Amino acid sequence: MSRGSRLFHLLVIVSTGCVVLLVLLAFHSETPETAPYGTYVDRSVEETGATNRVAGVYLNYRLYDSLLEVLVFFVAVLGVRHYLGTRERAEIPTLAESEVVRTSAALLFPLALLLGVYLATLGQISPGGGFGAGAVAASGVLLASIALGIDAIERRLRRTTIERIERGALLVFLLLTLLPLPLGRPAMSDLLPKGSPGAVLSGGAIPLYNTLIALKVLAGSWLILRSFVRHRGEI
Amino acid sequence: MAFSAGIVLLGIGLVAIAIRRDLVIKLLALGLANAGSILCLVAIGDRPEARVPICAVCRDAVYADPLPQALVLSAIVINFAILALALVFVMRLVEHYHSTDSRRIEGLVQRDLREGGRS
Amino acid sequence: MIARYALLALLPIVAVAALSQRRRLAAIIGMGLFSFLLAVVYLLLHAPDVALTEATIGAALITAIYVLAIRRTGRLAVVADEAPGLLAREGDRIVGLEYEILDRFARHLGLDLSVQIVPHRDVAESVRCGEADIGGGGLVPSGGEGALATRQHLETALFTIGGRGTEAGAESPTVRYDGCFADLDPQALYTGETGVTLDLARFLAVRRSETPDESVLRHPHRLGYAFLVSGRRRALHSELDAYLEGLRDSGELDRLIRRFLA
Amino acid sequence: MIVVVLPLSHFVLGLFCYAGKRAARALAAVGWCLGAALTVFLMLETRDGSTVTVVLGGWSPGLGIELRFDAFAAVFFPLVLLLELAVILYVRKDDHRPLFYALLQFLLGAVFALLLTQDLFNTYVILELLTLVSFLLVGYERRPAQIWASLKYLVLASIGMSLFLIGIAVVYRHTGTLNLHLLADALSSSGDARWVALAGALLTAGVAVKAGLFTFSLWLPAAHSEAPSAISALLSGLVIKMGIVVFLRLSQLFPLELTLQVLGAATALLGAVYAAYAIDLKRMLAFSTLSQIGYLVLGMAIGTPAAIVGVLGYAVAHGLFKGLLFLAAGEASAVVGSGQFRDLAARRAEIPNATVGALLIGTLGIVALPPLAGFAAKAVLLTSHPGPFIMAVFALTSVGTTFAFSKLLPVFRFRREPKRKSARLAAYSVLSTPILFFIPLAAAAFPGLRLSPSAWPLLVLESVGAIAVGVLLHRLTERRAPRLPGSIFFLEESTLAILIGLLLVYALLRG
Repeated sequence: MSRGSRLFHLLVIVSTGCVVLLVLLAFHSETPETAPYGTYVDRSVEETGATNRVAGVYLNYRLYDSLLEVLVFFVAVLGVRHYLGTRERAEIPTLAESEVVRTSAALLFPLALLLGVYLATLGQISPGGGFGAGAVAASGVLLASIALGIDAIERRLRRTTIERIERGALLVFLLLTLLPLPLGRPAMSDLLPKGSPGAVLSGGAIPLYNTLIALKVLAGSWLILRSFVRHRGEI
Repeated sequence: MAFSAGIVLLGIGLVAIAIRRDLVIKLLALGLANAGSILCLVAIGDRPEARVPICAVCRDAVYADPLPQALVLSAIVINFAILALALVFVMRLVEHYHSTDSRRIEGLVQRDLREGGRS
Repeated sequence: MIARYALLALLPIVAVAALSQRRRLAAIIGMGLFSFLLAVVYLLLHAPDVALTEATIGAALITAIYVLAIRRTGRLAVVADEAPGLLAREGDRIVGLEYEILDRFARHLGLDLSVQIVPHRDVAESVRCGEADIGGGGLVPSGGEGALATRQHLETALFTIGGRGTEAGAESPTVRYDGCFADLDPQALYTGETGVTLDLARFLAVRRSETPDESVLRHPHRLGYAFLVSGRRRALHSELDAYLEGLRDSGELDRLIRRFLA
Repeated sequence: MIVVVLPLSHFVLGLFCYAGKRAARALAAVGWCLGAALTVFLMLETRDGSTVTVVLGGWSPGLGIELRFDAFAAVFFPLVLLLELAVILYVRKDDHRPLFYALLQFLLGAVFALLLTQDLFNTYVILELLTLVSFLLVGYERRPAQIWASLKYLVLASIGMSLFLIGIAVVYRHTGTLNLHLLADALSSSGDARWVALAGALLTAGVAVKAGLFTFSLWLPAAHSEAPSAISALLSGLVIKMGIVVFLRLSQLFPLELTLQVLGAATALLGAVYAAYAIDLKRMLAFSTLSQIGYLVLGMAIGTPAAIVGVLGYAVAHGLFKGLLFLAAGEASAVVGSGQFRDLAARRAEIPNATVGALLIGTLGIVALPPLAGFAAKAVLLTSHPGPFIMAVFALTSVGTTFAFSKLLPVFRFRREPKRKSARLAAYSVLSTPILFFIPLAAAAFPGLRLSPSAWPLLVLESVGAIAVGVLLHRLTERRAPRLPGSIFFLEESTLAILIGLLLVYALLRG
C-alpha cells in the first residue's frame, strides 16, 4: 500500500473512532431512568383493537409512514426492472442440482407459503406483519424456482400478472387510505369495526392492510429475484 | 448497552466503506452501517425487565415501547430496497468497466469524461 | 442476561470478520450469519416483529440477491492485468491476442466470457482460490504453485531497458511468476534511473511510444506466455490445452499473432 | 382535509402512468392542474397568515402524523408547480418510457409531502423516497458515467440517512415524541444538555448530506452534471431545496446559527472557486448550485425573521433561474455535441436563439442584475443587516458567481438567421416570465412584503458593482486556470468528509 493510502486509512480509523466515542459519551452522559415514553403504552389496544401494539402503531397511528415505505419498495422494484430489464438471457443454464436440494426445496415451498399467509392475516394478534410475511413467501417461491427451474415457475406465475397484482395491491392500499375523506372522516381513520381484542377478525382494517402489504412485498420481492435470476442464471 | 453495540457497528461499516476498494464489500458495509443505526433505534425502545408489547390488557407489567419497533420495520425494508438497487448498478458497472475496484472505475470514468466531452 | 451481553459482543466480531474476507462469497455468507445473529438480538430486546423481518429480509433475501449478483453461472470468468497487445482495454471493449483466444474458447464451451481486470499480483491468487476460471494477461509461469499452466501459446523474450541501476552483465533477473516482471512506470523509463525488465508485449508497447534509445539488453533463454487454470479444474485445463493445440495446428494462431502483435 | 390529497394524488397518478405512454403524458398534465387548483385554494385559505393543520387518522398530534400547510409551504408550492410545468413541457417531444413519468410523479408527490410533514420520522421516510427516486432519475439514461455518479450519490445519502435515524433515536429517547412542535417545547425546556447537541449534530449531518453542504455533499457535482438535463433542473432547482426546508425546521429546534454560518461560508466559497474554474457548462452549473446553497444557508444563519423571508425568496428565485439554466444548457450541449465552453462558443451558430435567450435570462438572474429575481431576493437578505463576516462572504460569492458565469459571454452573440428553432420555447417562457417579473408577482402573492424604498439606490449600486468586478476579474485571469484537487469527490474521501463534518458540527453546537 502506498504511503498516501496508509495515511488515509489511519485518518479514517481515527475519525470514526472519535465519532463513536463522542456519540457514546454524549448519549450515556445523562440517560433519564423513567424515559417519557410515547403515550402508546396503555390506550393503544382500546383505540386500535390490535393486541400486537406494534401492528397497531405502524398500521393505524402511523399508517402514512407504512404507505410511503411501500412506495419506496415499489420504486425499487421499478428501478431493478428498468436497469436489468434489457439484459435478460433467453436460455437459463440450469445447474446440475443435487437431488437432495431439489426435493427439500419442493418440500419447503408450501411451508413457506403457509407461514407467509399466517403472518399476513394474523399480524394484529401475534408478531408478524406484512413485510415479514411477503419476504417469507418470496423466499418460498425462490425455493420453488430452485427446485422446479425458473421456466416452470414463470409459466404459472407470468411476469405481467405479477406486476398487475403488485400495482393493484398498491392502488387499493392508496385508495383505502383516502376512502374516509368522502365520508367526512379524517384520512386514514378506521374503516372497519374494531372487533374484540385477541379475536381473529379484530383490529379494524389492520388485517386488510397487512394482507395488502404482504401481497405487495411478495410480488415485489419475487420480481426483484426473478430479474436477478433471469440476468445472472440459476442459483 | 445495545445502543453502544449499534454505534460500534455503524463505525465498523463506515470504516469498511472507506477502506475496502471492492464495490460489493462496500455495499455489504453499507448494509452493516444501516443495521447498526436500526439496532440503536430498537435498543432505546427496550426497558429493564420489559415484556413483548403484545397484550390484551396492558396494565400490570412493564412493556417494551412499540413505537421504535414500528419505525424500524420500515427502515429495514428501505435498506433492502436500496441494497437491491445498488447491486444492480454495480452489476451494470462491472459489465461496462470489467472491474469492481472503485478507484479503477473512478479513473476510467474521469478518462471517459475527458475524452468523450459531454454527450 | 449474560446471553445478551455475549451476543452483543459477538456482533462486531462477526461483522469485522465478514468484512475483512478477501473473497466476496465468504464476506456475503458472513454477513448472512451476522443478520441472523442480529435477529436473535432483536428477540432479546423484546422485538419479535423486528426479529422476524430482519431474519427474512436481512438474512434470506439480501443474501440471496448478493449470491445471485456475484453468480458466475453460464460465464467463463477470466481475471487478468492489462497487457498491451495481449489483453488491453480500448474504450469500453477489451481487445488483444489472449482476449481473442479466450473469447473463441468460451464460445466453444457455450459460455459467456467475462473479463475482470485486476493488478497482476492478484491474478494467481484469484485463480488459485477459485474466484476466476482462467488467469491471463501475458503471464510467464515459472514454478507450479497450485495453479496449472497451459502450453505456451506465444514465444516471448525478456528485455532489460538499461539504466544506471543495472550493469550490462548482470545475471538474468530471476524469472518470476507474474507477467510484466516490473511495474511499467513510464516516468522511470524516461528518467532511466532504474533498469526495467519487460516481456515482449510490453516492450513492443514501450517501443511504439518512442522512449529514448537507452541500452537494450535481450536475455537469452526461451520463454513463453501461457494461461493459468486452477489446480482443481483439470478438465478445463486439458480442454484449454487441446483448444490451443487445435489453434496452432490450423495455423490460426500465427494469423492472430500477426494481427495483434505485428 | 385536502392537504393530504396533494401528495397521495401524485402517487396514485404515478401508478396510473403505466397505462401507456400517451396516457402518462396526459396524466402529467392532469396532475399539474390538480396540484395547481389545490395550491391556489390552500393559499387563499392561509392568506391571513393562518395555517391549515390536519393530523392523519384523527388522532392527537402526539400520536398521529401531523401535516401542516404553513408559510414555508406557501412559498415553495408555486416554485414546485412552475418547475413541474417547465419540465413537463421540456420533455414533451422526446418519448420517455412510462417509468420516467411515474418517477416524476413520485418525485413531486414526495416533495409536496415533505413540505407538509411536521413529523421527524416521516421526514426520514420521505427523504429516503426522494433519495431513491432522484437516484433512479439521475441514472435514467443508463450511461456508465451516470450510473457511477448515482451509485456514489446513493451510498453517501444512505450513510447520511443512518446518521439521521440515530438522531431520531436520541431525540425520542429523551423526549418521547416525534412531532416537531411538541419537540420544540421539550427541547427548549431541556436547556443545553449534551444529548441536545448530539441529537442536533446527528440530524444536521444527516440532512446536510441531502442539502448539499460542503463536507457532506461531495457527490453533488457529479450527480447534477451527469443527470439528464430535465432531471438536473429538478434536482438543482427543487430537490436540493428540500434539504434547506428541513434545515429551516431543525433551526427552530436546535441553536444552529454558528453551525450554519461555518458550513454555509465553506460551501459558498468552495462552490464559487470550483465553478470559476470548471470547463464544462453543466459541471459549472452544478458547482454554482453548491455555492448558492451555501449562500442560502448563510442567510439562515442570520436568524432574523426578515432573513428567513429573504432565504425563502432567494430559494424560489434560485430554483427558477437554475432550473432555466439547466434546461437551456441541456439543449445547448445536445445540439453542439459537447458541453465544454470552448465548443459552445465555437459552434454558437448551431444553438437556437431561444436557448441562448434562456441562458442569458438565467445568467442575469443568478448574477443579481437589478429588477430581476436574484436581485430582489438578495436585496431582502442584504437589508436584514447580516454580520460583517456574512456580508463579506455574500460579496465574495456574488463576485465568484459572476466570474464563473462570465465564461458564457462569448455565447451571448445574437445571430440573425439561426440554423434551427428551439422546440422547447414553451418550457423556457414558463420559467423566464417569473424571473423577469419577480417583484410584481411576489408583491401580488404576499402583500405583507414591503422593502424600504430608501435602500434601493445602495442595493442597486452593490449588485452592479459585484457584476463589474466579476467580469473584470474574469478578463484579467483568462489564462491561468489552477489545477483544483479532484480527488476529494471520490467515494472514499466523501465518506471520510461526512465523518469529519459530523465532528465539526458537534463541536460547533457544543462551542
